[in-house]
Amino acid sequence: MAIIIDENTKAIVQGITGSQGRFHTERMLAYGTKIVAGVTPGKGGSKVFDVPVFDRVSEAVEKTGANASVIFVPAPFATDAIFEAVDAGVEVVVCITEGIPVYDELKAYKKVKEAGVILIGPNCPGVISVGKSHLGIMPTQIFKEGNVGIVSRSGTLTYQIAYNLTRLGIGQSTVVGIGGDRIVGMSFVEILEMFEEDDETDLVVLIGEIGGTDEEEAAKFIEKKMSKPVVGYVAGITAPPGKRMGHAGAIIEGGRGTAESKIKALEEAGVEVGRTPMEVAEIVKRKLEDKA
Amino acid sequence: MAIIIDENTKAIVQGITGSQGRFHTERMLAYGTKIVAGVTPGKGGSKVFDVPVFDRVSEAVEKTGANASVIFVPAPFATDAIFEAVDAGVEVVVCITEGIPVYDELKAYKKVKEAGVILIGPNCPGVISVGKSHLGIMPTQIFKEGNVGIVSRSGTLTYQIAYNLTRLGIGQSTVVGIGGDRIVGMSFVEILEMFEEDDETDLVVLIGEIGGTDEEEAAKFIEKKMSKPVVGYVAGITAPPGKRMGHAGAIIEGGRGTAESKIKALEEAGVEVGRTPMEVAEIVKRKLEDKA
Amino acid sequence: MRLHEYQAKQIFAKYGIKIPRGKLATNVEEVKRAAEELGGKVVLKSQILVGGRGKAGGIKLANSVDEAVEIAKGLFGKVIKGHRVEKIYVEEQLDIKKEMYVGLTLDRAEKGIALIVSSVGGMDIEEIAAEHPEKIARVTINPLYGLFDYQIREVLYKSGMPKELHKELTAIIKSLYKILVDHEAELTEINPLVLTDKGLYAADARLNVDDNALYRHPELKEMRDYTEVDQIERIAEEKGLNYVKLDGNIGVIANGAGMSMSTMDLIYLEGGKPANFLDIGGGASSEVVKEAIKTILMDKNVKVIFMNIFGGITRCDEVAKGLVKAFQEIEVPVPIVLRLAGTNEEEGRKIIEDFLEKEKKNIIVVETMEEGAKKAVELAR
Amino acid sequence: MRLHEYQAKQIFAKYGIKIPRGKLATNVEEVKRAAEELGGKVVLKSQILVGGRGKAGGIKLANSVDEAVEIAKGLFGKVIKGHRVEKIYVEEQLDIKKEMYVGLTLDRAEKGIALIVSSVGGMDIEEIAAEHPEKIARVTINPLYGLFDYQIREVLYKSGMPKELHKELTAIIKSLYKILVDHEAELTEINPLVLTDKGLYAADARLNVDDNALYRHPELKEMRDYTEVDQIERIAEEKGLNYVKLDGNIGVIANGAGMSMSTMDLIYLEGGKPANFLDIGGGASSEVVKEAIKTILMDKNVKVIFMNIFGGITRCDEVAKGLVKAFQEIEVPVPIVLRLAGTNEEEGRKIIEDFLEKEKKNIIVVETMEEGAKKAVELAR
Repeated sequence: MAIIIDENTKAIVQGITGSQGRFHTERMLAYGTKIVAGVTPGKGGSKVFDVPVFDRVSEAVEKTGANASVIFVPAPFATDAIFEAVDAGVEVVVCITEGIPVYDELKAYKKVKEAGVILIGPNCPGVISVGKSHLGIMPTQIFKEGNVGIVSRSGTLTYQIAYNLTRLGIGQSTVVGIGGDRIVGMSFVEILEMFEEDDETDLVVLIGEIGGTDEEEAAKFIEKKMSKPVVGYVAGITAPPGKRMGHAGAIIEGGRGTAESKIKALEEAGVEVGRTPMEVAEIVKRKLEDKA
Repeated sequence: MAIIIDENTKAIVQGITGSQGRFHTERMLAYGTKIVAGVTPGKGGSKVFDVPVFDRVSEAVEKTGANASVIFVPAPFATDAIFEAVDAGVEVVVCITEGIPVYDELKAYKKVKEAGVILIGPNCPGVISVGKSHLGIMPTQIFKEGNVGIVSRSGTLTYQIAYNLTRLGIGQSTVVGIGGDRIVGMSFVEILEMFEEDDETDLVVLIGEIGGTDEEEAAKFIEKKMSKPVVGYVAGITAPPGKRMGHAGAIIEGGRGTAESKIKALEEAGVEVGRTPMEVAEIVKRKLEDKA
Repeated sequence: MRLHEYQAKQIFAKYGIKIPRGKLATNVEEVKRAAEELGGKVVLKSQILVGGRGKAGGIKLANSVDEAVEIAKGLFGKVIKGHRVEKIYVEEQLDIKKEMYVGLTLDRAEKGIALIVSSVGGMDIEEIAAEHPEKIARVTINPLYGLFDYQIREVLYKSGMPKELHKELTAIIKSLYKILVDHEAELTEINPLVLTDKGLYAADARLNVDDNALYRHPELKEMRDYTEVDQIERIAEEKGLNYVKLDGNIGVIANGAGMSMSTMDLIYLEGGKPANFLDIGGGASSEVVKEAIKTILMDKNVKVIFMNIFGGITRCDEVAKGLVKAFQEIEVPVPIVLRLAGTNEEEGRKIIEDFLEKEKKNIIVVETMEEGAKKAVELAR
Repeated sequence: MRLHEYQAKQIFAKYGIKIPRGKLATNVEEVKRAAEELGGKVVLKSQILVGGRGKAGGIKLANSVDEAVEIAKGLFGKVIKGHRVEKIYVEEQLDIKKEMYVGLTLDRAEKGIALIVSSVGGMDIEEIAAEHPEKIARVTINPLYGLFDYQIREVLYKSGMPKELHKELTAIIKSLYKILVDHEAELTEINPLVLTDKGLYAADARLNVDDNALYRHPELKEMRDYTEVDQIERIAEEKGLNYVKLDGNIGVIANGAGMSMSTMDLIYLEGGKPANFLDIGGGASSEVVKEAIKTILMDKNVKVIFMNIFGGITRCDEVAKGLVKAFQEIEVPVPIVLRLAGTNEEEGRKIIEDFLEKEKKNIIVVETMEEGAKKAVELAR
């Protein structure tokens, strides 16, 4: 199984002829991801690493039967790309692009929810179902197949924790970077729901950060609906209030959404929260051993 | 049962203090409709025929448990009224107002579909579940309780046909005027689906007119999904092409949507179509007798 | 409400769409001056609000100022498809390399705005759709989200538009969409959109705006032009009546558009021909009813009037009062077939009976609309 | 990006919201002239981009021109909450009858725009929410549909706004919404909105726009003011670095915001204090890495730098090259704790090893980020 993508995912790359698109297409192909088409308006008919390029997503979907898309186009064109993918009928859209205006993201959010499409991102590292498929920009070599699901708002921090797990011999089922912007396509709760249903996942690591109330919502959900253990990490204890920390998500808005409030909410919901990335991996190890 | 509204419908009247609102509130109350509140911004605290008036729909709904609303406010404020009713949580909105700009109607359409609210109208005579409840401006005395459902785009023509039925001793379950504008909340198909499910309805009369393709869609639905007999009428055989006939709906757009095309589509779907309103009633009578 | 070509073109130009140089003329002298300014080789385009004016002889080419003057003399005052030519738009002739079509219209079935593009234009868009479906493409825009570039690409690629025109076409389509939204238009189109050495030009321009939204667009309301419309229709509109003149001889008055159309249909089924469509609307006063009768009588073809009222909000007694008032105020030279049913039916009939007892007028009261139509057709023979 | 009060007020005024008469001053002489023009009784408001400037002494009342001058002398150059006062906005004093609050902000949880209204204003909105929940009301606007009148009525009635102010408040809220939409603002608010004899005035004005949308708003981009921001931050931004200066003595360089925050947290857990937040982003070049080191070294409090890199798109060899370049170009007077993991980790370590073999520099390579944080805190003592 795995969640969101698996070995049957047939993906297109929007913006495949750009330097980022080209670079990551090669890596995704090398990982075994089924990249069946690329799209760049005006470049239809050409090829990138033997992948046929089309002018329009609808044409690419018609001709290849693609059911997912990963987007590398620049911010001013990324919303257009999301809408195009949704209207072309793909089921999963992964938007890597950062710097998209927030009201564009809000529009895209409404659109994907209306259409019932899974949008990962924007401003995210993508998603990997280890050993099956990778749509994004993750360093795939750090992952190992296994039974731990990871969902995170942060990119590098995810890699760090996955790496720690792998070094302890613990593999991952699916790793999802939902994106660091204030409006992203999927919430923690939605991804947790999927992991709860997934046969290949036995434990979930949730990596949060300051800003918003998504971790607090996740805590409520975990307490009420999750049967699988969840291990948490929240970055930003030392982030100065009111300062902008690069991620649009990383703002503390008037007391709400502090790292402390998130850690407290998660712990009260029965989630063990690691103080360091290494501690997270150690907790996971202990929990899995307890279970076995 | 009946469809859309019944004896349990608790309605508010938006624009109750206007002359139209007041006039029809009295008539609806006289018919036995449960009008539990009225709304006119700025007039909260007053009463109309013992019905309490509130400033806001949300307040009216909270205080009275209303689940439906009928709107009599002028066109420039009607879209606001529809949105307010939907956000206040009512399940049925009947909008009598005519002359609403078409793009406002389109917005309202998207809103009610998103919220799962039944919108009857705009520019409609309303809906009556005979002997139970009436939300609208229909001449209630012409109806008689019975087992024929009526759905129509036209007001007076509906009264005419119901009147003909009543005079032949045939009663009606629910009569729905979906409205004559180009964008209305409910299509023929949606109402036919309800009648098909309704225990109290044995036969449906569909009253169409030129313009649009709603009758053609209904024909397809009837052929595939309806088990109950449908009798049709379509006005506008003599309407000159391209001329505007008062109703926004009554335009022939380039050959599509002519009365002939609609009659043909309905007949091919097995619908007997009356040539005159009287003939419609006679066909209904024969069909009901055949059935018995 | 449909705008004249010259009005729509002014708006299009404001939004950056290129239009040919042109001048509006209301008399031959102005045509002459315009033709001189534009260099002699011009197109004379009758400004009438009806489709197919080209085929009907409303658009003519002139290759010199003298020729333009000759043509103008013939066009002014000419009635084309029932519309009198009172204004001529004089335009430079373009060197046309290719004709295309671009249009946006409210799509009631899809609940959105249809963007339609064809790489062949200049004739009837429906014919192209039927004969060359591969040249035409459409996409539905959700106005809540607005128009996106990918939707434009979709229609440009699908309709086979030459790639070198994509950029300019994209700009035109964006402008056209903005025109539609800003003016709450039901329809806006360019047919033909022509390719010249200097790029793409809107050789024609159409803009139909939503009457119901005119209160938000006073500048458009002012553009309404009654000069070429049938005079009776104009007067009817001033009185707030919904009147459309037709060719027959049986005047029709009914309440509700559906009822009015049904009444006309019945007349037709009985072998007669309606002289008009007239909907007095819901809840009409006796004053409105009186004015409706007066309006219909302005049409000298009318031999009989069939008044078919089913009272809902409209009260039969008010209708009866209006009828009596009309008889009191003007001479009614034709018989009136009257059918009253519904709200206050008894009271209405009583008013008519009382009136007919006092004065001998030609009012025939019938029971059903079917009977009324039959009677009216008989009387019109 | 947050605009200054005086900039926001200019925009508010354009949208028909009444603002007090005022003048911007950049020196004492200009304050004097402004106070004279405004009649002596004025408010002096420090134009600094930080909350709570009133309580911190950044806003002062003056009852005469002389007093204004005295206050201005004290304010100019003063550092309030880390922000240097370089501009003072001089405003007429208003005769305040009542203070209220109106605000609009992006609501990430509700996926819309929150309209928040309070019939009590002038102090911290969160305090009012806690102490007088009945005075404050909010509603979520779906930007696809826009703001409706019923939503305004909802918050006006619920917050207990006096009925006689509803009409004027409605107009203000509509303007404020239009300001938000037109400028793609994340937040716009009036606190306090004050009632005077002449109606409602925006006594303060706040407008935070979305940095990511600035490319569509060149006029806003021009309003950016760096004068009062920390100089190192300004230089960092010019270099395209995401740098925030903090109070500690351990410089932090990491890739990714989450990773950067986590690195700071680790330092804190080990008992140290981070000197900054610095995210070099994804896929940084050696040039960027070099500039990051240079930037941190401008902060003279820094006693050690902890570079914590987990290579994804960022390549460890590029990071290593950047570090070497920095040592070659400038003097690095503090030890650098380096942790490299992920993409091209081996190559990166090799570059550092080779460099350290040739030159004796104070670079301590560690295996994990936890170890690195410990080491950095030790070295900072």
